[in-house]
Amino acid sequence: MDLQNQQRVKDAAEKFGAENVVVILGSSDAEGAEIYAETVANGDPTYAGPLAGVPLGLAVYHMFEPEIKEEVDPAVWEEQMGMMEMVLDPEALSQAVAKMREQCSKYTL
Amino acid sequence: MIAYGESLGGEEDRGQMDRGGIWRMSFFYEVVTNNPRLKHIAGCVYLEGCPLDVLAMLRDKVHDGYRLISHPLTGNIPPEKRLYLTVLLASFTSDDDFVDQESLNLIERALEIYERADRNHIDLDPSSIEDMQFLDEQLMMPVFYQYGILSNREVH
Amino acid sequence: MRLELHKVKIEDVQWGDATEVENNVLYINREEITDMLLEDDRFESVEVDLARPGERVRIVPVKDVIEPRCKIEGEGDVFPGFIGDVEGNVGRGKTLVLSGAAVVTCGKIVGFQEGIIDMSGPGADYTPFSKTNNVVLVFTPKEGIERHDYEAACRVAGLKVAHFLAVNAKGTSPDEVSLYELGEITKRPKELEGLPRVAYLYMLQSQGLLHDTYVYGVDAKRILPTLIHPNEVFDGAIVSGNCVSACDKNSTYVHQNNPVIEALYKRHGRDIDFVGCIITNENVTLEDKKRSSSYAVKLAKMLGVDGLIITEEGFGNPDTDLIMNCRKAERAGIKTVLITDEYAGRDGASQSLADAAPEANAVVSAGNANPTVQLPPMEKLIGFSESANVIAGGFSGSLKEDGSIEVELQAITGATNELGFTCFSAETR
Amino acid sequence: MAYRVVHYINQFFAGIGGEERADYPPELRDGVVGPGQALEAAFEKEATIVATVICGDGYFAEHMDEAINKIIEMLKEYKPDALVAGPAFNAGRYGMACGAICDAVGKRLGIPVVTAMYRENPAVEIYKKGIYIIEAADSARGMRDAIPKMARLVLKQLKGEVIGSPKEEGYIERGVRVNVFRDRIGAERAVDMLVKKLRGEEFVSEYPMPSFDRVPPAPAIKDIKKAKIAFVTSGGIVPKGNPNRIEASSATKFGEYSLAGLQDLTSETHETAHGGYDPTYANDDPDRVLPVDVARELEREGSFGSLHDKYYATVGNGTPVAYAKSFGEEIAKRLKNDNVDGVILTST
Amino acid sequence: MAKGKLVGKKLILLGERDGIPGPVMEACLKDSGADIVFSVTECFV
Repeated sequence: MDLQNQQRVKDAAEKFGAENVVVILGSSDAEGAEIYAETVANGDPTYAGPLAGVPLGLAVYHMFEPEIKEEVDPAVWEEQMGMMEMVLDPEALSQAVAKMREQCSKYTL
Repeated sequence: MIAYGESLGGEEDRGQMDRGGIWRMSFFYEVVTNNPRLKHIAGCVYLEGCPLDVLAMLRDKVHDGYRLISHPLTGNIPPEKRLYLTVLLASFTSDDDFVDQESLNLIERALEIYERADRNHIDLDPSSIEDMQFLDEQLMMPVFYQYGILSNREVH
Repeated sequence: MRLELHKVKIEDVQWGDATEVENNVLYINREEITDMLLEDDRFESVEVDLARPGERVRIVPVKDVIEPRCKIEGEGDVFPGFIGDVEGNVGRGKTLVLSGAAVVTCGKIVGFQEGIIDMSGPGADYTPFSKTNNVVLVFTPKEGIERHDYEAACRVAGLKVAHFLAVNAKGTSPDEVSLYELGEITKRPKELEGLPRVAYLYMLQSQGLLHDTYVYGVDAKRILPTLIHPNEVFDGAIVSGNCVSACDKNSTYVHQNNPVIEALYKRHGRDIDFVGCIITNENVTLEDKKRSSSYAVKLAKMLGVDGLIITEEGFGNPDTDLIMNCRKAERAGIKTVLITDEYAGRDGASQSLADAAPEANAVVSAGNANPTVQLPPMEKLIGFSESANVIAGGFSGSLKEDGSIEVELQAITGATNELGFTCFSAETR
Repeated sequence: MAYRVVHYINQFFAGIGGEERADYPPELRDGVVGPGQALEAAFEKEATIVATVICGDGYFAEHMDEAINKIIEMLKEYKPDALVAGPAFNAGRYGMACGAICDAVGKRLGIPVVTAMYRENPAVEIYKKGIYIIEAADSARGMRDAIPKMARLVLKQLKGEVIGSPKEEGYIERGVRVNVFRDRIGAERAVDMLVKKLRGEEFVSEYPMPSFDRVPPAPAIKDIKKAKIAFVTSGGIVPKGNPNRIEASSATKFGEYSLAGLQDLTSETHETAHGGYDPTYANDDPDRVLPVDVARELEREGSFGSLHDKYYATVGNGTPVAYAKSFGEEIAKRLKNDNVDGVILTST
Repeated sequence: MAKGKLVGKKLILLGERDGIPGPVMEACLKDSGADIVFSVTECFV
């Protein structure tokens, strides 16, 4: 994850309290999603950014996960997300993030 | 140089370059050595130097159309133990500028082996030097007989 | 052809009043041996010594190692052309073997070509002859004797003693009898049908002085490739006359116990139909190499074989023979496996062979001969220690003041044996 | 007592910045920085990172000798027992820096060194023989896999333990032959291998032959006086501005450019796109890499028939063999279509 | 049906150009009752 964005996530967690922050990912590939989820939950696995060695434990979801989808107006979802649901692989992406969340997140919805 | 007349030979291994099953051409043999014991051989190119110098000369000759008759690594003598090297070549005078690929490969590999060898520890004890000259000579003797470079009478 | 090897296990070697075997101990009457050898007027003197496994003994410079054997039934005698007559063939009947004993010959022929055997310590791990009970013969030639004659005298003396020791054990009941039988090529029994036919292409070092091998007494450089029955090899039909770099010369002992033949026999009738051996040579000239490799592969084709094991002896020059044999066989549709050792430099980073071909895609490595090993001082030295400085694989300054030596594995007899006699090997890391 | 390890990383992993800070000169900090945290954890107290050396990749590439000398001087004060560099993944210059510093430290200080890279990092070919390079993924995502292997390999070296095979330890095969005792004798292994080969089963040769890419020499040109000769270069000479955007390293394409009417290449008309050598002299006079001036002269003298009016250029710097091969095939096809008789290949 | 799980939460939206961009997520979640702290669209070349 971009170094500046890591800093912003870190700042937000400090400011609002980690238990209140939820990170939602829009990644296109499962591997990338997993790394992002790990970064915000367990610390930057590449050890290059401000989150290196900082396990924030944030709740993290992929946009496709049911917990998020059900919070969105179905009409809006269809309009905004319909196409993406077809091109991307919602199943794999959701699984990748859920797996990492179960392993590392201290908070969930 | 010992001139020979016509020869008829079959090129058995046509690995890389096919020049037909039979070639016919005139040629002569040449011995290249840095071994003083073999200086006396008629037609011998003797040079002062190490085996690498001999190999370098061989390479030049192969590029000039010579072909190896004997292998450039005679004997099971590690390069770091070897001061003398003797090789028999044949020159083929033919119309096309033919470079014998197999000879060239063998020389290049031999050069590689000699170039990487640690030759700092060569034993320069006079008796060892004598042994090395002797062994180099002895390994080539059967070849010289076989190709008529020497006859048995001349040696013993 | 059917051969029984009657093996008497030798567990120790001792001086004795008579040369004989009793309770698995080989007794040696020193004078008897010395007197026998001094009949050869090419020797100024001969010393006989004993070296047992685990002793703090170093033997240097080693020329050849021979296993004591003699015929007890069948035509001729072992080492035909040297000991046995060449009338008839060996390889049939019964042969007595003093298993676990060896005759080691020691002499300074051309200084830098002979090897080292340590009976204990790190060097002992590399040589198969630290595990045998050795009768060591140390020869000093008469002044002015020609070196070819000296080499021949040493070679024959070793064979004589090996034969003599076995003859004196005749009548001892064997601890083990091994049977080797291989029928005629044209009359294969039913159970072999459908198995792939395999032969052994057996390359013999034949470049010249100190690089010779004898077959029925004939210098192998003068042969065209020919057939030999595997059982003949067990009876000493192939004798080493060479002292090429010690690690990868095939001592007579290794010929007598050829492990490739053993391994092929083991799989015969099960996974393969082993039809026999083709011997070929490793000469100096390219023309000889081309002729021999073509001829050997032609013989394999005539035998109709599907597969060949090819073994090399030595390095550098014979790498060319090895690759030619492999390439021609593969191109003739015969699948090959090669056994060779490597000269990849002390750091293992250089090219291992002096020749190569993509067809050589199945190679068994007998190890890299270049890495060095530290051999600590020994209590007793048999032979001539100053040889450590000049033998192949040793270098000036090898021999330290305290008697320890630093040498390349090359200097150790049998260390990288290319018949696949040991477990030693190399891998890419 | 724990072994003292120094860790080498670039400006990016030190959190200093990306390409814009690549000129960052060598700096030594006490203790752990960036990926060193993971490394320290993987040492499990058997070793500790006493210092971290940070150097910009650009700085290292441009001042290699100076950077190495400076870093070695810095290291000496810390009396390290070992050096770990990277992982560099597929970063070309970072890989070169890790390889070079490991190589130099290993040789000059005589201490164990370990780095990690992606197998196709150009530095692998250059440094793998001399040092252990753990095989890593192509991006920083592979950090988690690479770090424990690096830690284990450096500890093994420190303790003088036997280093296993590339497969066991995870390092990239160095191409070095190492002696081993196998569990069966050679002859039995040979017969086994033959039986497998005869059955068409898989077998593993114990000595892989060096790879062969022999090209049979083309027959000589019959009449050079009539021959059409073309230029092909991997030295990166392109028309000024590099219209095809050929990459400075690991090129993914080649360019076809006109020589029609050109008598001489100059710094106004051409330049090099190659990032692997000092471009000063090539940019000053591109004929030094692609000798159009001399070729025209010979053409006028009638030494050969004519110079083909197109030339082909790519960058050979770190270009994967597979790409180079496909470029070659395509270029050869086009040359054949244009009835070219001979080609002069120039490199850097 | 919205369960209101996000009500009162502080959202960080990490979009991706080749996946779901930040603004798309914003459009979906603006009425979820959560507060969007920031939203980005990363892009990999």
